[in-house]
Amino acid sequence: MAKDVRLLETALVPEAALAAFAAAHPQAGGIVSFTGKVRPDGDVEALELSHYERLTLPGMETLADDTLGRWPLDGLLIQHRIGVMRPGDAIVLVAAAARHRRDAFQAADFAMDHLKSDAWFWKREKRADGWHWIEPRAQDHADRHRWNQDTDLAP
Amino acid sequence: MAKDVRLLETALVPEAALAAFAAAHPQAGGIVSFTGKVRPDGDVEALELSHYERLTLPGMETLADDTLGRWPLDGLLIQHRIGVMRPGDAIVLVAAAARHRRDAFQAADFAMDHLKSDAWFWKREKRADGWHWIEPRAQDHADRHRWNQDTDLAP
Amino acid sequence: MSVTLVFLGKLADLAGAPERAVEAPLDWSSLVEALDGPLGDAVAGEKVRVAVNGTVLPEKTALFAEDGDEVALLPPVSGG
Amino acid sequence: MSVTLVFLGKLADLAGAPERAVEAPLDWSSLVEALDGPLGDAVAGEKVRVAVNGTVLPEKTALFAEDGDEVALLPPVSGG
Repeated sequence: MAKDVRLLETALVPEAALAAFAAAHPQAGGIVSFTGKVRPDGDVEALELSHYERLTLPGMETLADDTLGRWPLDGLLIQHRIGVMRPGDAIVLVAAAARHRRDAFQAADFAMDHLKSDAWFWKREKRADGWHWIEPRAQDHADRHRWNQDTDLAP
Repeated sequence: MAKDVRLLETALVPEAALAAFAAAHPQAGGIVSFTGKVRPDGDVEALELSHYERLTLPGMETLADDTLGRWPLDGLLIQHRIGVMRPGDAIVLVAAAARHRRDAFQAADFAMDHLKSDAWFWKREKRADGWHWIEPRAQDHADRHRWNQDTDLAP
Repeated sequence: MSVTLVFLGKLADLAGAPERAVEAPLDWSSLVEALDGPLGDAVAGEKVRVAVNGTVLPEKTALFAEDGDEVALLPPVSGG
Repeated sequence: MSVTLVFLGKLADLAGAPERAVEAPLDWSSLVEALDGPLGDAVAGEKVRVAVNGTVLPEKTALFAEDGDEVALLPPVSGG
């Protein structure tokens, strides 16, 4: 099973997930991973990610298929939290296992750029004065546009 | 302590090292890691990496400093095995923690390219007919030359 | 005889609930009519997209939904 | 009164040992003289570099080592 894509409503534990992923792909020479966490700086007390059942996980599956189609990988892991998280909690984990290092780096980088700008998540932060919806970041769109444009999974 | 560089004579356990690294850098928004293993394919029974005390670890420290000088990182981890390894054993782990995803990806990629082509290690493989020294791979040099050239740490 | 509207992101705040039932059939003009005030303005805004039963419409003004359909109103995504 | 030669990688195989003591002082011509056969050819080859006490020489023919110095003979690295 080359693709392992999940939406998690409870804690994402990157080290445990990576250990299981590595064990599932003993033939891979290299594994690149990215873990994204809620930053503990600033005055953010909590972060909530909402999703839409009919689009979010299917869109992540399509992104995984697209990534697997672009680089020769032994395996690809995408885990994404939804719900309420606290500073320090992991939000997202992407891992790519490949025979060749460069393929694993590029695949993980590509998947992250698209998850950040292209996946069906809506984010709000709780600060001292209440909840605030987060708008898309221009940098995330710029990151995605480094890749060519036949892979828009969401507007 | 932003830099953690080690030569290991016994087993490198990537998940444990990554968990410790993440715990040491709670403020980082993102962590990129690369784990390289002895591939279990082909007829390789064992791999031996030798090093030179007076150059290898100092060279890795210099590489870490150089990487930290190029990208704004919260932390950088480089662990490299020496000695005899079996198929499936981890050889190298690089992890970069940063506020911004792109910095962490580039730093880990850069450090790996230089470790593969530029660090003071000599490698031999044991196959059915005995031990064979491994020559440098042209691809590794090409990978390193993607970065600019003021960072040659070894010929 | 109803269509379920699903409000995502900040549209759920504006709507006061994550879902609302409206009368079927539903087209773009009857949707805009059903959603007044800031919610209607937001949905009509160019950045909001519309999906029917999990398929995003290339052009939301072509909306047509019947009894039992689910119409999702999707503001710009804000990333993971 | 000796210099320690350290052979790395396949040079250790050719030398039959990881280290060897040679008489001090040592310059490039006396090193080449001390290492005959395939080992000498390999060390003289353009890809082998030389370090004295942990400092790689820009030009190995400029070698000069005295009593107590460590001279490392470094074939091309093969990566991690």
